[in-house]
Amino acid sequence: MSRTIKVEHLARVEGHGGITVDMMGDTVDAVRFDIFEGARLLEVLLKGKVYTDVAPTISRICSICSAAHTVTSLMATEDAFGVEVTPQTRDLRDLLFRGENIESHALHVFLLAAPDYLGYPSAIAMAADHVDRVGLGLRLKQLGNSIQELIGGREIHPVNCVPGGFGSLPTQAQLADLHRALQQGMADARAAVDFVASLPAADFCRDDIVLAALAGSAEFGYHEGDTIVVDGGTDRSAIPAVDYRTLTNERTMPHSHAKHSLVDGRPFMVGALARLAMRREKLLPEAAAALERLGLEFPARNPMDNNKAQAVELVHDIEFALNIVQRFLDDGVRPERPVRVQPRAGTGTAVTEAPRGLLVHSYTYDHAGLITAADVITPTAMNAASIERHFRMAVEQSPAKDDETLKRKLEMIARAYDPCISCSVHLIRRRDVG
Amino acid sequence: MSKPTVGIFGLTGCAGDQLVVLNCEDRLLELVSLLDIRDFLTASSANDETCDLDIALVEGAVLSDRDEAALRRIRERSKVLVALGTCAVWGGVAALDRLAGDRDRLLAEVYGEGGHGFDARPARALHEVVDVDLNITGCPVEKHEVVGAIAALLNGNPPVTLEYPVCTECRNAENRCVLVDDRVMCLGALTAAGCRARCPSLGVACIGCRGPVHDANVASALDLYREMGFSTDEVESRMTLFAPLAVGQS
Amino acid sequence: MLQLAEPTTLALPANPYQPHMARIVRIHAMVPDHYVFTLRFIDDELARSFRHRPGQFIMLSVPGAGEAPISISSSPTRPEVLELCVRRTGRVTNALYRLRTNDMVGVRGPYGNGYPVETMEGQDLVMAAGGLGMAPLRSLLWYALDRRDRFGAVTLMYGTKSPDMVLFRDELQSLVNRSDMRCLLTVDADPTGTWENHIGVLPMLFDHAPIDASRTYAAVCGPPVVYKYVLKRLLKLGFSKDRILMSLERRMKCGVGKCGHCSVGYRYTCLNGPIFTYWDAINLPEMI
Amino acid sequence: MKTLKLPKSKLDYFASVLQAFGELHAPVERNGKYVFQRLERWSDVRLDYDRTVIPPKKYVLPPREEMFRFDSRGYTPVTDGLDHRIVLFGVHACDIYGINIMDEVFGGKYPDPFYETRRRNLAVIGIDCTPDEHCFCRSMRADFVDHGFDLFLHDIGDDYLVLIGTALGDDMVLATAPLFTEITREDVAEYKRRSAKKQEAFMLDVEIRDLPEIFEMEYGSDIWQELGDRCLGCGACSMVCPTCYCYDVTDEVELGSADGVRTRTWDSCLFHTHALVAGGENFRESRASRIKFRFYHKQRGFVAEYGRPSCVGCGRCITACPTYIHIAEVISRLRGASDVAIS
Ligand SMILES: Cc1cc2nc3c(=O)[nH]c(=O)nc-3n(C[C@H](O)[C@H](O)[C@H](O)COP(=O)(O)OP(=O)(O)OC[C@H]3O[C@@H](n4cnc5c(N)ncnc54)[C@H](O)[C@@H]3O)c2cc1C
Ligand code: SF4
Ligand code: SF4
Ligand code: SF4
Repeated sequence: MSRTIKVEHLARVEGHGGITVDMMGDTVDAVRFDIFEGARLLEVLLKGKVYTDVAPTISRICSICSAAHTVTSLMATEDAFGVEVTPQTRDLRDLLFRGENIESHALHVFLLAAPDYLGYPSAIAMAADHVDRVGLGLRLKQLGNSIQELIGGREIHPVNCVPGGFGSLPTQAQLADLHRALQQGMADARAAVDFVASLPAADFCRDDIVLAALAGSAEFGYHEGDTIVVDGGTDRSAIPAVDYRTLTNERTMPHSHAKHSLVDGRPFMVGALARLAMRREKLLPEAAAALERLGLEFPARNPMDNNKAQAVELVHDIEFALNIVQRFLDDGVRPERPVRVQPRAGTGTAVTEAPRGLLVHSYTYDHAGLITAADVITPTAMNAASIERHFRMAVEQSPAKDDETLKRKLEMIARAYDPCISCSVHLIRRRDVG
Repeated sequence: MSKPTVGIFGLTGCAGDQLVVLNCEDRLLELVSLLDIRDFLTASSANDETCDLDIALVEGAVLSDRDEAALRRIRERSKVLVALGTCAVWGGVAALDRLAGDRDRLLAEVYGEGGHGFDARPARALHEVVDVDLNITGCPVEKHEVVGAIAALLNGNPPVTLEYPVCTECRNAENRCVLVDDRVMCLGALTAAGCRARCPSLGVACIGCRGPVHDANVASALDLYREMGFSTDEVESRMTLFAPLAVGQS
Repeated sequence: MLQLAEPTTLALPANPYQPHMARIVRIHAMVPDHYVFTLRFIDDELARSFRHRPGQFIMLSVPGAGEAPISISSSPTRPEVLELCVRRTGRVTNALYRLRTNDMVGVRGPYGNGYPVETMEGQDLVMAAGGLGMAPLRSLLWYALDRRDRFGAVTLMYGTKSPDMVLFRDELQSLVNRSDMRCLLTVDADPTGTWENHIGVLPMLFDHAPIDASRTYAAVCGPPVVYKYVLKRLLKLGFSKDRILMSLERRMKCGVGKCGHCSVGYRYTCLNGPIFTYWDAINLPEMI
Repeated sequence: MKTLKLPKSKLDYFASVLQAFGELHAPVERNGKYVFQRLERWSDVRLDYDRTVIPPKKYVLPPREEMFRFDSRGYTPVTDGLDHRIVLFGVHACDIYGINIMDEVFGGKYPDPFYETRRRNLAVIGIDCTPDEHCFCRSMRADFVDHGFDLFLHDIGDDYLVLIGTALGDDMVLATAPLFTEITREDVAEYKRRSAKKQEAFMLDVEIRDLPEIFEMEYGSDIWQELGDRCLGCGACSMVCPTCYCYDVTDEVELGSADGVRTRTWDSCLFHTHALVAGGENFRESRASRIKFRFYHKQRGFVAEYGRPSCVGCGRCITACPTYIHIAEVISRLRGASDVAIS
């Protein structure tokens, strides 16, 4: 007997998607992560834009990771023009990434994922019984946003980030305020770990998950690193970031405007869990303790653990941000202007870790600084195949369950990946313009 | 007064304007307590998809038949339809496709031949498809404008809209003029105010993310930009970023 | 060194922007979107002492919506309440229409020069109004009727598009048969067939009224087209431009000559108007 | 007017004592521009500034000011901060003239209590200046002021001649009496020498004699259309003008209540809504008519009302206009003069 399990509109995710699982008796026939997001074609529309306008345009791919898109885009452009930014700019960009990660993880853990675990349709409904927990999440989210506002000039689509550096720099008074906020945030982050630890276990499928993350920087950071490491549990391989193409092997799927990535024909997962798998030894002490407390297992076998991994990163990022801000308070902020950017013909690539995982921007410019080709690969695009794989495994694990139970599981798996569907659509294929 | 029923929707966009609502962290619980939010897919999995709505906040542009059908349904069930954000008000970055020509070719360029079957249409602003009662522009919208608009609507009044450009706010902030003093191509004079001159206050040129101000003197600005020596490429690139049609038409 | 005492609470000097709260005592749905609101100040003393001249206006506040200038339609000869004839058009007026009897609004004023009634007394009076132009003229009308002995011949000419648009219809209809004045009412067209007065455009009413321009003041108020044709008739009748009085509308945000919006040429509509002679109007650019 | 002498070397000390009379504000540099703002340390002051972006009007008519709080009982005036005492140090003559003009507008038959309270709490310390290529205050008879300041400082080399304009100014001097000495004949001679030299420094002159008549006659001039085509309608000129005072008033409610604040914010006659009334009628629909109105009101309308043009020749609108609309040039062109010095 054939049966179809269908989630029409996947709620509490960014963008428009659905889930379809076709079954024949107890065997899964086909699994689809449907994506209905309209095609904005930013990829081709970008063509001919002057380099200064590229980052602000491409950041509109997605709001939740707009800071990552912006900085990654700037880095790719700077790489193409051979521009070297100052260490201070790198630190500030790092701080911005932390702010975004804190905001994004707090949003996801508390407002989007937690209601699943506690049996509410939304954080709004959850607030009726758990107002302090929702409030905790909102405070952490606000902390992340206040970093983005200060460094990026806006919480979403940062305007202060320009090629070569920043329009304006934070003042000592602003940094001192931020430092205070971060110190308070540390307590909140600990509470967040307690909260996540208290959530009921979610275990819908077991898999030897293949993970991929950026490595190569001394610290547990997000935008500095030159190697992509792929971890298959037992085997590890390293790919130079510029050769990111060997990592992905895209297919356009008929049911979605997104494209799927595979490594050696196997789906892989990117994001917080992947980062921890690869770099957990670089965590700062509080975060390391949180990792311990949450009992994350490695090699990773449960994709739902991504939620826990996000909680660990929350702690780590606040700790790390405190250090950066403290350094600025001690040494002062140098009154730097953005370094001069002189366009030239060429290609540049940047690979970073957005909140949801690996993000690649690669551009080609002509001598006048007009963009001629662009290639953007987003984390959710990379995750799509893995999401479908885990849908299938979850259903196969308990095929006899009723539709509603299965649907709930599928939704929770999808949300554990914190998918950003707007992002997945804007997988940009390299186009060489003749 | 009973709470107004509200729906918050996203068509095709970056979800930034919905995120702005969620980013009103310190006021979010207050906000949701004043409204009877019935339909908000991005935040809730229990939605009433058919009930009448007093207020519908709609983000994003219309890029597919699916978007269009959704928007028409929203229009039918809502008293006040608010276009939220530059994509909804002006078409936003995606509307560049209206200037770029053959859509099938664009689709094929991105998705290969498989792209032809997609439900994909040229980007349209909401007002091109249905009647819109209120526009709140911005990419993304500004929190104070969203909260102010909801506060006004709760009292039955239309919110106050600013009918002057970013330059005005920029001067009031006593900024150094990016255009005149630094000779960087700033769109402040053509762009609708409301962001409190966010970018020029940071020393960065306004790139027009809020779309054009009513009565924008594009012809004079073009002359000026040319006189100042900006290249045609640069002028065209920047002026078509967020509201390409508005520029295309003037 | 001078030590200024640090004041604890700050008492402002007289505040011309201060709205005084008034209660809506009656709402008369006269014509769709043209209601008459009768207001009485909460403060009895103020209600009794408030005086205005015909042609003056107040600034009406609906809290939350804002302020708008509105002519006082009632005559100072009938004090204690203010009657406002308000057309529903925007923020403030829409909000006003949502209010009910007993709700409160803010009022400050009266502002503007008003009609120079002292000068006009002893002379004949012609009032020509189109549409909402009746609102300020009604005050002058009743001023003259209540002090009938102070004026010579009194003529009212009032025109609207159709019978259902006639403001103060019952009241004006009752004047038609009055022997001590001439009340001429017209509509552009009467699709209902119930109109028992004139049919035709406003200037046509001049054919029905003998007017001696040398001893008459003409007060005109209405939309631009009314001015255009009525002024022509008046000049043809030999009116001096000084004897033609017009009431002008401008955007106003303060009513007291500060906010700059009502500036016409070198005059402020709120201080030097809203009543201007035709001669003023000719000399002030952009006046009409 | 009582005039004393203050050694320049003692200026910082004098300024520190002035803080007893109110919060000290002065021109400081910000991103290469000058702004009046609270002085955090004396070394920030830039007494050699050319012009601030926004004139002192922001102290008496802030860009956004809450006038009333309203609730179900009515409107209550907002008085917070109105009596905050400020000593504004280093104001040029044209700007003091600008304040004097604002005083007239906000006084009159209906004195504005918000303005007047702020004004009463604003002490003004003037300082002389050297004109640059955009200054034409002399043409507008605003290069000297005889009132509107508490003290006025004239640079005579190693000292300042200090004109004492008000009783408050006198108290300020008395507070540090030992710093001040009587002026000598030589001081006066030096003042005259410098004053004459300043006259030579003017690079921009316009003739304003019979300007109202010329404005009337040139009402239909083609120049207005040309300017209207160029004007971006950004209102920059109005914002920066010491005597542009148009404002808009709006009621804003607070979230979740019917209570709120009535605020006024700066407005500009260049905005298309400035003369828009119900029914969509706009008395100044075209940009040409709006920019004409701005000049007309300053140079002609104001004369009829207050006996002088309201422009003080500070040159701010010249430097602020992105399309380089130049008020002095416009005046000269209307006059038909070709000999105007414009850089
Ligand atoms: C001296 C004087 C006396 C007056 N006397 C009277 C009187 O007796 N009775 C009377 O009814 N009026 C009178 N008026 C006119 C009245 O003041 C205006 O109609 C006033 O604008 C009404 O205020 P409002 O806030 O309701 O309208 P506003 O909101 O200010 O609307 C003004 C204009 O904007 C338009 N508008 C409003 N909202 C919108 C929107 N969302 N989108 C697009 N356009 C919009 C309206 O159509 C209208 O054209 C008088 C005016 C003056 C100067
Ligand atoms: S910086 Fe831009 S917005 Fe600001 S005044 Fe100059 S042109 Fe206008
Ligand atoms: S200054 Fe311009 S680009 Fe920046 S936020 Fe405002 S409208 Fe957008
Ligand atoms: S009009 Fe221009 S020059 Fe005259 S006072 Fe105003 S800003 Fe200064």
